[in-house]
Amino acid sequence: MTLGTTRLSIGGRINRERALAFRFEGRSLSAYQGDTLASALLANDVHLIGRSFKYHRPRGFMSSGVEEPNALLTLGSGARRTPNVPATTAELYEGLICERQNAWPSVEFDLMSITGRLASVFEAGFYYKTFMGPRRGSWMFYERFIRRAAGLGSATHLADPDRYDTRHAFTDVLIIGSGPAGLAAARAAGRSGCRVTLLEQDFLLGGSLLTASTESPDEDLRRSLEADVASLPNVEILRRTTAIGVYDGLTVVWVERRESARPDPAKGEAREILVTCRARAIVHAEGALERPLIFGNNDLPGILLASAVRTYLNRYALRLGKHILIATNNDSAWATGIDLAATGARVTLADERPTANASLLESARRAGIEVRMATQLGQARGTRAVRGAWLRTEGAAAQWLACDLIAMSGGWSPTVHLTSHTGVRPVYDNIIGAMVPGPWPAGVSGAGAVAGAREDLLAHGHKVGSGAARSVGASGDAGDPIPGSPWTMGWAQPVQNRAKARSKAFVDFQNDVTTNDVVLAYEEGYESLEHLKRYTTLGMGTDQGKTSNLAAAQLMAELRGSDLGASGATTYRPPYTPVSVGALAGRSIGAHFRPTRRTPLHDWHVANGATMIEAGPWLRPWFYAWAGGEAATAYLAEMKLVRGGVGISDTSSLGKIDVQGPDAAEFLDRIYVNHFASLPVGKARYGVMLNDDGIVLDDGTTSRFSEFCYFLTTTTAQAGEVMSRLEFLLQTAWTDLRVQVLSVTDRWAGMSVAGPLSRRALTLALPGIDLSNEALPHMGVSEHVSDGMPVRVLRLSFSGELAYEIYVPADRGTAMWEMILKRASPLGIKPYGLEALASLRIEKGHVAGLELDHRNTLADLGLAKMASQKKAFVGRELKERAELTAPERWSLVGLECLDTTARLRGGAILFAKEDPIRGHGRGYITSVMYSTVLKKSIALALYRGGLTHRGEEIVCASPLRGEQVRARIVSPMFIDASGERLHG
Amino acid sequence: MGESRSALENYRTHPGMDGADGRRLLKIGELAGTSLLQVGVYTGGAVRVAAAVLPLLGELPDSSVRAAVASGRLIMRIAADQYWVVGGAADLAARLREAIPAEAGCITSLEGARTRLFIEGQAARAVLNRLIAVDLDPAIFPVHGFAQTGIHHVGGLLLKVAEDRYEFFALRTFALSTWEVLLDAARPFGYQIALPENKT
Amino acid sequence: MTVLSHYSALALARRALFGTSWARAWRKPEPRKTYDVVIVGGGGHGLATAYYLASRHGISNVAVLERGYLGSGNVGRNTTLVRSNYQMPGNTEFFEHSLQLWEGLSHELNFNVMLSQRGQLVLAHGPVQLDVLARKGNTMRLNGIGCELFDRSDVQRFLPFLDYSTHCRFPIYGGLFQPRAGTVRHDAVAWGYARAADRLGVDIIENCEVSGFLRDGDAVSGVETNRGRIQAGRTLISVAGHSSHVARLAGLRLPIESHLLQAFVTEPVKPFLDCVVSFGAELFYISQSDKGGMVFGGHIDGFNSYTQRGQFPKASTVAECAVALIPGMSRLRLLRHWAGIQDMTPDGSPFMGRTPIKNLYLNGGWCYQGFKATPAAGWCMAHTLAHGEEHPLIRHLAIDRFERGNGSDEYGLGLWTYKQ
Amino acid sequence: MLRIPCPHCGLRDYTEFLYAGDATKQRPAHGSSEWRAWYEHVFLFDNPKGAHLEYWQHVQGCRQWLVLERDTSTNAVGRAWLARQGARS
Ligand SMILES: Cc1cc2nc3c(=O)[nH]c(=O)nc-3n(C[C@H](O)[C@H](O)[C@H](O)COP(=O)(O)OP(=O)(O)OC[C@H]3O[C@@H](n4cnc5c(N)ncnc54)[C@H](O)[C@@H]3O)c2cc1C
Ligand SMILES: NC(=O)c1ccc[n+]([C@@H]2O[C@H](COP(=O)([O-])OP(=O)(O)OC[C@H]3O[C@@H](n4cnc5c(N)ncnc54)[C@H](O)[C@@H]3O)[C@@H](O)[C@H]2O)c1
Ligand SMILES: Cc1cc2nc3c(=O)[nH]c(=O)nc-3n(C[C@H](O)[C@H](O)[C@H](O)COP(=O)(O)O)c2cc1C
Ligand SMILES: [Zn+2]
Repeated sequence: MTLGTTRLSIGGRINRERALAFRFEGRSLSAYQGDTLASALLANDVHLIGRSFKYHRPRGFMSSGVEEPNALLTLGSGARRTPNVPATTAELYEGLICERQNAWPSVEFDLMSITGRLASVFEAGFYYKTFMGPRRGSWMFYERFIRRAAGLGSATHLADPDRYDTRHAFTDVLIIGSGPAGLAAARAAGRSGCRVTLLEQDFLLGGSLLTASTESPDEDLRRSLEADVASLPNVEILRRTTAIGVYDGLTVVWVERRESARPDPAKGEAREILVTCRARAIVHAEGALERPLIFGNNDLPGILLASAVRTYLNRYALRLGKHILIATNNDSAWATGIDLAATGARVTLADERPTANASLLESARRAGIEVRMATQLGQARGTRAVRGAWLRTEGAAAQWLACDLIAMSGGWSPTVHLTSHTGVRPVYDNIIGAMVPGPWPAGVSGAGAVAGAREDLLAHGHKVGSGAARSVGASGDAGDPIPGSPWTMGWAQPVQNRAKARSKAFVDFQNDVTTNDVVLAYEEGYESLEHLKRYTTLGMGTDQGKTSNLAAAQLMAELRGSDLGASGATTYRPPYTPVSVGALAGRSIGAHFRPTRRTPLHDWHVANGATMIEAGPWLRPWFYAWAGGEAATAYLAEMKLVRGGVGISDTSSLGKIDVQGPDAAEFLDRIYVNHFASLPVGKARYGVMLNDDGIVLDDGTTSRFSEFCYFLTTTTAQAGEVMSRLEFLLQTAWTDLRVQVLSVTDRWAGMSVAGPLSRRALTLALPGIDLSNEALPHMGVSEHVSDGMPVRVLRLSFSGELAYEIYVPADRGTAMWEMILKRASPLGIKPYGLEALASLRIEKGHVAGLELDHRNTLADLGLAKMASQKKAFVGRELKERAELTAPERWSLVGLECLDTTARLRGGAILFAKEDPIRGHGRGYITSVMYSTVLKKSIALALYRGGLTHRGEEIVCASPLRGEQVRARIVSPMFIDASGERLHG
Repeated sequence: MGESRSALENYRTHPGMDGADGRRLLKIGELAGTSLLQVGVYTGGAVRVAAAVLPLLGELPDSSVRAAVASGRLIMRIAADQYWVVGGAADLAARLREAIPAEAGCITSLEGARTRLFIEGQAARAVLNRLIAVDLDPAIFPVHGFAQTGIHHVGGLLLKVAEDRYEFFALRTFALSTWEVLLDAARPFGYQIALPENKT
Repeated sequence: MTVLSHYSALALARRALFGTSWARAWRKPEPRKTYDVVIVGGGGHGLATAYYLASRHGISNVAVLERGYLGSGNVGRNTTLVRSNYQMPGNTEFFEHSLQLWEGLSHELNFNVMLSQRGQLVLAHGPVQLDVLARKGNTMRLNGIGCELFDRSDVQRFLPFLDYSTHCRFPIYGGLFQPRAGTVRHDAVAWGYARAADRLGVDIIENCEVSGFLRDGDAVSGVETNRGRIQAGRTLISVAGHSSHVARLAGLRLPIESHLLQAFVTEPVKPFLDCVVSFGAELFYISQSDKGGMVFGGHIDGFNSYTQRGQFPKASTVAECAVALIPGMSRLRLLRHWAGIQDMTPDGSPFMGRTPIKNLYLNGGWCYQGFKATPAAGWCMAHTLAHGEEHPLIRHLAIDRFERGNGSDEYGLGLWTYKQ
Repeated sequence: MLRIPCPHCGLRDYTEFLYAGDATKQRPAHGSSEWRAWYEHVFLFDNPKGAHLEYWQHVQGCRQWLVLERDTSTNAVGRAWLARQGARS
């Protein structure tokens, strides 16, 4: 018998006026608006939808919703290729492209199904027991084959052309799920007058009401509920929106899908929007999921969940078979049978229970259904589709029943996924035979099937919805519940022991875990549910075990002879259904991956030939085109300019902090190792601060502009941390100090004018300012108003040359920069970039960058003398720990390359001449450059014992480059040790 | 000489951008030339500072979520001991500096340190909530409400100046980055870029 | 009926043909009254310690006490990366020793832990970062550990699907590749060590939570548990994220804070990423499991917590990194994310060895790196427990190192990296 | 999402804040040369499973340092106050 689907000419919730064309593996097919991809394919008689993960068994649709384990397709093509999408959740749209996956050469004829024949070898966990030989690394050989078989669909390697967005939301009462319970809750909460948000993953509202016929009273109920809720302006209804996770702080994250509306990325429209919502109360109304029955070959195409069969019939007007077996252990599947029989199908209903209630029996009889009570489905048969089944009625011989469709129901499991996300473990309710949510945390409640409710669901939803509204202070009248609801859950008893089936009986369909695998895991001792899961991969597929977890737990409990209450459930984790990585990333991708920080001079640099480089969040000019085409050579020209004439560079990225107040001097004295109280107005001083543990935290200069007003600079990299640290000390420990700190990094543009001609250059540029040695000696600072803008001039030098730092308000930065360049152009002034800046300081022996790497003490950096002996400062005590004061620490030295044709390399490891070249050596090179002054490659390095080895010849090993270079240890101050240039 | 330049100078000249269906639901732009002062109060100096600024600024606000508005000036209490004064006469800084006793508090000009953006239109709130995790429901965030919060990983200050009009004070060095994400978020709604508005 | 207890292809075939049963992987014994060594914590480290105590030091009167199911801690929730690209003296040797033990582990345990040496590439996004990697690579080479420094074009040839576009925020400059690095099937490590230790007589006791310590004068003489008192000659605390909590039961305060680290896995797709890649712009690393899922992780959540579940914003952060690094990741779908409780220390390195309390030993503070350390940590702790004195490879990890100023800050992040 | 009630700005996502550990540890007085006290202050943590008082700074907001009550075994958040008011309030 083959499957035969009939699209009925009337009924359903499809729009027959609006046909949609789509492509399935190159074939053009057509279906209707209102179809999912699953119903569209079924309407086109596509039943064989994929191959199973491990055994490559033919699979059809099992469900009509998110729990679908089998019907995973690859949607889209090229850069839009999206693997593993359940056809049951994909709303059909015009032009949709899809194909089946995970079979070779095709789903119809899959060679990999050989694994099914060898199934007894490929039992759960087999790979832990083999593939170990013959040699140690042999797994690497086998892994290639295993990996080839892994995965489901295949991913695209191209950048995603679609856009994603994120949004923050706030609401009073958030209701998840629009079934009868959720709608009733939304209606009640909405009427109470608070902000209400209702989420529904489906594109229609109604949840399980949608399984009923459009001709039934349930449809009237659905419509009136929907209309009531839609009429409330304070209720926001979101369709195609899945709550993917519940997090601490009553936060719910959901994703809004817009793909079916064909969003245009060129217009900034997002394919999906990820929303983080902070609610004041959460009402869970996610309903329940139907469980399959466990019997031999229960995975054959043509065996579906009973509710899915009914949904296909009543929502999509699809009758999936003519000779139908309903196999159930509870009441709910009877409705499926009754509705099918009404279409003229031949229906046999096998119920495991000895009896059913009289009214059910009566309606079945009236519908012409053959009912067999106390009857179990033993085993189904068929090759690519179900052909029939063996039924076992208590006390009778097994009977063969031919059929082309089996609708099964193993009972219902409340959808406890989201309710578990915040760590509330579900508990077993043995009256309804399923897990229900654990105790509700404050602010959270549940309505309807998800809560395991046994009462009338509309009344329940109403009560919970109005309760949630009251809990957030809403006082409006929720009104009366909608009366006369026909809806109560048909909960079922736990399934019977079905272990040790002869043909494969699947528990987890996607990951091909059978009852035998569960038994195997038990026998091997993997009997905790968490071990069972990890050993067999049960519940780890894209469906996260929505149809399998409970059945597996029941089986294991039976094997262990324990009750389900004791073994609990495995941990449910977000997301509820898989969510695009793109949606999670939102707009923080590509150039917007992280914010970009630009100095006030940024545009000038770009317009004037700078090559920019990332420095943390900053973009800084690396080198300028006037000096050459690449950093490695351009910096030499730029340095030469500074050493011989005058250059200007952008230093705006330095951290800048105003420290003000009567106790500012005392504060600085505490945070810096050296003295600041004695710093006179009009002077700057270099300072170093330590962390509490005595390790160097940062360095920089601080200038005193008036009695109570200091201007502190930090390194670019540490600016944020230093600022937080200062605030921490002032706000927690030293609250009595009258000090204000304020980051003024964004307030000032900074530029350094450096070189022997710098004074002349600035005299031309700032004619009103006295820059003479007397007025502004080395380390002198002054404030002015020049050309209508406040200007701070600091005579400081990082490069070792006569130099000035000029600060002007950020918005005037470019003006000042251009003015200096213009007015000083007769002196040949040009800009220089970060590479030259960093190299100039190496030549001068200033530590920075990789020397300040959070591992070094003052002494390591040759700064021990700076530490005051007379006052306390942060880090003073712990810097004295024994190992931090040991003599053989790695400390700062200079290196000169002895081989004129060779280069020193960053990251080279240092050895004494007599050392064997292996191990960790005696240190390493932190920073390198070519000195145009010394005409050789030089470096700063950390070396064991530091400058006590001055003059020694050492070896710098870079095995990565196959190089060993000789160098001599020298003072790190390569040029102008006496500081003449500075004072000039 | 010494001309002031905006961080967005070369970027806000784009022509107005159309939204999905040619809609332009939003107006986005920059308010240039804002004067911005920060008043800091030292431990124990609150009473003296409040008294000193009273004639110039009026009473300092208690609220740290709502700006005080008077004579074209906005005063926001941005921390327990810090206030922002937005707008005001050119000599305000000097007069405040003179008025506030040096042992009690201090004044720092942040002119140029923040880029003041605005976004106006019915969709403004929706656009902002794509970037900002603050509840902008009018019942909760009224006109002259303000919030210091993060936008695309960076802190800034959001101020509501009228129904459907908000301003955002972005750190100047991040301003272009903020501007870009703001436009990016606004695109599906359609926006047009306003010519620079001067405001003191 | 005989049961099969040795694993091999032949045994699998025998079972397939004759339906022979497999032996239990480990027994479920009742705790005895007294043991030579009690190990608190049935994670990778505790189990490896027990195994090496029994197999290398002849001490098999050992109990491993696990409060939940075996492997319920971080050994079962980590991103499975193993590597030995370390540069600090002591670290290089220790982690290389560990990698060598990994290389023989499946054979040693007769349990395939699926060490997949597909290599790890650490990316650099600027010249300075490349120098930092060069230092590390040079050190590795000088210690006999193979690695290669890649420039941008090497990286592009190797992994063509990373972002090389002009609008990329942090362009790739190069990277350091360790070919012997890779991944291991995490759960199998716990099971494999447990089974092998069990065979040698070690008692592995699940659902047994240590709630206090027995004292004999100033020494620890055993533990208090929900399954009764257990006497022990020597006691090892090996409880990862719960280190502070358990140590405090013995009256010890530690330089450890418990933080959440999350991990993420996408739906399975056909293999395309054949090595482990670490982003250089931010802490982020990704690999593809044998099942096909993309497994990735990033930074800790940033505040201490024992909840073992993460906050959502980290999911966005790592997704941003994933797409920034591999633009095609955008269309893959996240399947699950979870968290472990990670024992963070001020310098990012662990504590191993004796404690100030007699007969009480500690192995904890592993931060991001304890999985790769599992075999060597077990090896060295077994030695330490057997001899009452630290194994030479872990001397630099002593508990009192901060008193002496001897931090071991491999990454140069400074005091308490979470404060960054 | 942890939500922190900043006494200054109101309830905000924890991502706007920076965490900085146990707030009950007494920092030795500035200038104290009690070496041991410094060592313990900097390096030893109670790291309790349960009630915790901890420092957070509202870095993207008002930049105030706060003390927050939180339970580390549930993440349940209690009150918060300005750190300058002391660790217990
Ligand atoms: C998300 C994540 C990703 C990681 N990624 C990597 C990686 O890629 N590479 C890497 O090298 N490392 C990684 N790590 C770190 C690594 O997982 C851990 O450092 C390592 O597993 C810790 O050692 P363990 O296996 O013994 O710990 P665990 O497995 O945590 O073992 C400790 C055990 O102690 C038990 N226990 C606790 N308290 C008690 C008690 N009172 N009584 C009895 N038992 C108790 C716990 O239940 C637990 O089972 C990661 C960690 C996490 C969380
Ligand atoms: N055929 C039957 O007899 C049968 C079977 C089962 C249930 N029911 C009835 O169904 C009713 C259950 O009503 P209910 O309202 O509790 O549940 P429901 O199943 O009707 O509705 C739950 C809704 O929540 C949605 N949902 C679930 N998870 C979601 C998420 N993460 N994000 C967004 N949306 C999500 C679902 O799509 C669904 O629409 C009961 O009255 C019961 O009798 C009837
Ligand atoms: C390397 C690795 C790969 C994983 N792959 C999957 C997977 O494919 N499917 C899945 O459901 N879970 C996967 N998990 C997650 C586990 O299901 C589980 O979340 C994790 O072990 C933590 O346990 P818990 O969630 O029970 O606390 C994986 C975990 C790890 C460590
Ligand atoms: Zn705040």
